[in-house]
Amino acid sequence: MQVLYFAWLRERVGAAAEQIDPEGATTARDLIARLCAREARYALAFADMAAVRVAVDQEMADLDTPIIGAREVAFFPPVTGG
Amino acid sequence: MQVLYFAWLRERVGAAAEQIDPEGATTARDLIARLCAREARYALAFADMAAVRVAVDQEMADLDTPIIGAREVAFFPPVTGG
Amino acid sequence: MADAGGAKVSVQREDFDIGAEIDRLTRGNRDIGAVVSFTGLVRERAAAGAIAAMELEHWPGMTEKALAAIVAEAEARWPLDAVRVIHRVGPLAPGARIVLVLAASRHRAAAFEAAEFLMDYLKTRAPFWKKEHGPEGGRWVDARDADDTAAARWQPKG
Amino acid sequence: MADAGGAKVSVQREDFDIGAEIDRLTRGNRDIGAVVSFTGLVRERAAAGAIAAMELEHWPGMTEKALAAIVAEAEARWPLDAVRVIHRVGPLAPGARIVLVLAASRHRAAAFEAAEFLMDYLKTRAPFWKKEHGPEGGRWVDARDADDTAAARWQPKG
Repeated sequence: MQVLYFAWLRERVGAAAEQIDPEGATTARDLIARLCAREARYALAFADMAAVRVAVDQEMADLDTPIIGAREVAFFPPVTGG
Repeated sequence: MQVLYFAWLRERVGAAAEQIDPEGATTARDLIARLCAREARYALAFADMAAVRVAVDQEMADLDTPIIGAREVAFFPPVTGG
Repeated sequence: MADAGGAKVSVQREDFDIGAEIDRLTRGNRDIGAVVSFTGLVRERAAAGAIAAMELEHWPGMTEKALAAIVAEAEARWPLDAVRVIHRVGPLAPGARIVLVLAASRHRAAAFEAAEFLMDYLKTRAPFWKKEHGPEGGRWVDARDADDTAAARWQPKG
Repeated sequence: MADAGGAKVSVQREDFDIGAEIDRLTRGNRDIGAVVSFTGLVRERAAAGAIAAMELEHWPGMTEKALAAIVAEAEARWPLDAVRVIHRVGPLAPGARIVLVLAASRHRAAAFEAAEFLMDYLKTRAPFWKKEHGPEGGRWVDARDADDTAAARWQPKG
């Protein structure tokens, strides 16, 4: 599964995109929990879950949206364009 | 007293500006009544009083505003700029 | 609160350059975060059919005074960094620009509201009159109730 | 309902020319009576002090899709003759233009409302992130509650 990170999530994870084995994670929240358990950089990046937004296969989603079968999951902070 | 007319009031009166002796008229409404009694072109111009707006000495006014001592009275239809 | 210089209000026969006016308004003021422009154009299809030309009559002297009063009112109501109003007079062809209103502020809410207010008050308080010329001759444009309604929303309630 | 041609949405590093964009949008359509533009600029004074530069990050591909969806929603809600959205990305200096939104319609109410809607939705739904660079280093801009409030007013009540 392709996982994307933007803005300070990208900086803290240290990557804009990664191929990640979801290891059976069923939701975005579940995937984050597995990543945080795996490496400290994820625990740092996802320390404030209230500031984390999710898109699954380029559709805006929430942390409890199912990700089984998804090709791409993106994590990013609230948007600040305009 | 200087009297100004704009838009279709100007066209119907046949003048943009006139020096008029107010003959003791105390309000704009009173002045109009005297003009209408004087010549048919005024009666035509002021036939629809609901569509007549007034300014006295370049301040927006209404038909019953006193005009005694005024230097200038202007008559015009509702504005349509912009 | 003041703009960098130049007139805030112009009544003129000549066309205007929207981009150049915005540049002039914002140049040198890096506190401005938002600029809203409104441009009014002569529509070819009027209430009474296609028009060949429009004539804008105004009251020289009084027009500028009325526009300046409307600008002052907007500046009193919103935290504006700059304001600009240009209104053309004389003959105008379909598609021609009639009016430009610009409002610049730190944030967009004030700029949007001030620009709408300026247009609503200009439409109902500035002494301009439009005459449309079509195949059946000239016709003075009627005032729209919708414009009075729009202007009334800025009055204190109650 | 369609504009005369050309993209409705652009995400680009280059600056844009507001006057030229308005001309392109209105050319050949003499039913347009009102054009509203919103231009967003980089403010020098940010929440954390003076900034030397701003960096605009976005999500290529998804950004254009999000903006196109916002434009389609505006076109469904208001009788628009033309719409245009340009958003810059990459490094931007204080005073630089960031975003342009244009809405053209027969009358001004639709043009004003659509432009405000486009900005409110763009601010809360399009994947852009601003990073300010100042004397104390880089700082990601926080989302503003006021933007969520502004966007919420376009949702159905109740």
